[in-house]
Amino acid sequence: MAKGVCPECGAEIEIEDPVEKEIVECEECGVELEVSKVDGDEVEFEVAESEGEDWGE
Amino acid sequence: MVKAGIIGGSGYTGGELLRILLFHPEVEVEYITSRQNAGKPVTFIHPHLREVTKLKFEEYNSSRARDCDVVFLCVPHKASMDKVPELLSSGLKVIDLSADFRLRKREVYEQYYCPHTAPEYLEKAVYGLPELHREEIKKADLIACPGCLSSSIILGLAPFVKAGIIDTEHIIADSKIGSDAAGASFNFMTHHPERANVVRPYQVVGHRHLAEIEQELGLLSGKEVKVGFTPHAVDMVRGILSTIHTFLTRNVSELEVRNIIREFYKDEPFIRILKMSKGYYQLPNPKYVIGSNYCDIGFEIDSHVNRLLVFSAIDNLIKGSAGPAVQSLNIRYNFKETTGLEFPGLYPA
Amino acid sequence: MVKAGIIGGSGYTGGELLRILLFHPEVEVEYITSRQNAGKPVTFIHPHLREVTKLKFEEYNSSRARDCDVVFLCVPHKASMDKVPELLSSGLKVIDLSADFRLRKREVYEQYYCPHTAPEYLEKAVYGLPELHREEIKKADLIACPGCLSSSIILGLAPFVKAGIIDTEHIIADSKIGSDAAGASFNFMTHHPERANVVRPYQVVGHRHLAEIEQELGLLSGKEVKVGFTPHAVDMVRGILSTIHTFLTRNVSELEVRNIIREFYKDEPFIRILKMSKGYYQLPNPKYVIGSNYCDIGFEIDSHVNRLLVFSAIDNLIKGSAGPAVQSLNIRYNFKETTGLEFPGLYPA
Repeated sequence: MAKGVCPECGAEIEIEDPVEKEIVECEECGVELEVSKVDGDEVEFEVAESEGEDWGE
Repeated sequence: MVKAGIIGGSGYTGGELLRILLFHPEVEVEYITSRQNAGKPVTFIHPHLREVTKLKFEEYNSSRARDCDVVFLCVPHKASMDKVPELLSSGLKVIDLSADFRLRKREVYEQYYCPHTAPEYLEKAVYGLPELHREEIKKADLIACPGCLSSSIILGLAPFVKAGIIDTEHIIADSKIGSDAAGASFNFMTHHPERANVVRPYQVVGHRHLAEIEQELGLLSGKEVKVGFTPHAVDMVRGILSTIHTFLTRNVSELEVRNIIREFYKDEPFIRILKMSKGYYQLPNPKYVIGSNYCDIGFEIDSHVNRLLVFSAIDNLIKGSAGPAVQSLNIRYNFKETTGLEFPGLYPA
Repeated sequence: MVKAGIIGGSGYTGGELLRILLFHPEVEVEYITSRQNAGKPVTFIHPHLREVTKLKFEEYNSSRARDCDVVFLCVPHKASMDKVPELLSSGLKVIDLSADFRLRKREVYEQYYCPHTAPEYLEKAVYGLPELHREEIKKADLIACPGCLSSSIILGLAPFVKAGIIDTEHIIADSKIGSDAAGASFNFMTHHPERANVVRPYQVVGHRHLAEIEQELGLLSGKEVKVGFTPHAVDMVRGILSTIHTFLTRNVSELEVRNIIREFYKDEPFIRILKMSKGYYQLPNPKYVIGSNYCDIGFEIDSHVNRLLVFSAIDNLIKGSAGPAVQSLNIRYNFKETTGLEFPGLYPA
């Protein structure tokens, strides 16, 4: 299980056998992240999209 | 097994406490009182507990109370202060859900409530909000659990008052609260045609809970904290959402605000941060905590007016009432603090 | 008789406008459009009007619209700006209930909405809030009626911004709003199990109505006024209560505050002051204005934090939408301003 930190909200994110460019959603703040670097069980993320807020209405 | 007594068990709070304690592995409900319903089965008043318990209501008398190890007082303020001295002197632990021992200063109590007949116990009592007073609760024999509106506002504001990033002269707490908070006694305003479909401001200034809110926030910040607090009755049975409007004393980032909450509530089992950038459930809403002991806290930074918005949602009968009482019992008796309080709530409801 | 057209008549606002105009002694509803329901009787969409009208929905086309003297635009923003130039150039009077012509400055509009394709009309349009712009409405051919939340907040704050007794850097508007304000189109969040029993903050900063609120209050005060505005969806079909928290710049008495409102709204037919010291109905609550064109305004002074609380309650479909549109027609055609809007509301409902 690899680990990284969400750049948006600082939450710790665990991810199984991560692949670069893979899209992951941060459970704490909901932002979509892209795996930018995989180094053993260390992962780095970048914010994947900047789509406006969806208030569901 | 800890033998528990519930004094005043026919109200909504007494009912919640009974439900929770009946499923608490370390506690046995030895005694539950109700003046009007003495002799009747508890299910006469609490229908959801049929076939769950055969307990009957009894009259209150202090000698019968001595069969217990701990008693919960779910009686109105003033009725509590009449009983506490005798209960404590007979070696019982008392967890009081009334307002009678929440305030440290007698004159503040008497300003909001009535003359206090047992002021000597005010200093001994510990304010039963575990997130702020866990260490003191471990050794306390008299625990005074917070008011429901106070819990939601104190829990929302505490991290920011402590971090010192908000102007403590311009704090607004605008709360929205469900109908069960008025308790089980009814009047014309709780009559359904009057109570449904409303947004009704009530006690818009000087609400009693203000005293304990300012007491606890003052202790945290080390200086006087004043809050402009206004509750509104809305069309909901259970639940409180407090929207707390504050003004920032310096620029902060979202990450910093989130870390301030995380840091303050590190390892707290019943505090959840809810602030999502998308999806249906982005900010706290009482609907997401109904039936649970969680307090959901969210925030938003409004740079337009340099405002920090804090949202705090609880179920007023649980995290606003019976929850901290059971947490306090668990802490006092060194049980795992979440024992009996794991239920995650009902959604939707 | 004035021939009126309702463009976009299948929504809740269009339906309210239709209901009111059908009983207006000086107006005849000549034309009502709906893209999806063209050819169908209006009662197919507005069930309460069965046996009240035989009107049918038609497709929109600008030549048919010329059979009218005045048209009400009840279409979403952007759809309005596409129609207004042609309608005005054919000599029609236009009362627009969308946001397209409420804002005087193009860049402000485009910051909150989308590119504006008819900016030359922004200067010509009059903001359709009669209590503030009656004289201009008398001669206007393009009237842009306010948003519902804006109406409730502007009407509540106007007297105090004008009187200059509040700090215009620390104004908080905390609004509670019913479900019909989202209009007739549905989504998962308006699905009853999700929408009932909630207190749900949404668009908590930067809500679109802020632009017109600050425009109108700025005009009144002669300087920039900034508002921290946060709406909440609550369990109610119709209605808005805005609780506006302000801080006083000097000491004022209750009488002085009451006189400030009386003075500002002297002779206004649809503004009522509600602040009683006892009784069941002491402060504004949307329930007391459902179905009426009234705006109830109340207040409370909180000396504890030097706060002036202002409460403003309206029915968002009437005083927040169709009401000012019909008032504007009455003013423009010199009819008695209350014509067609006398209904005092339903209580309880």
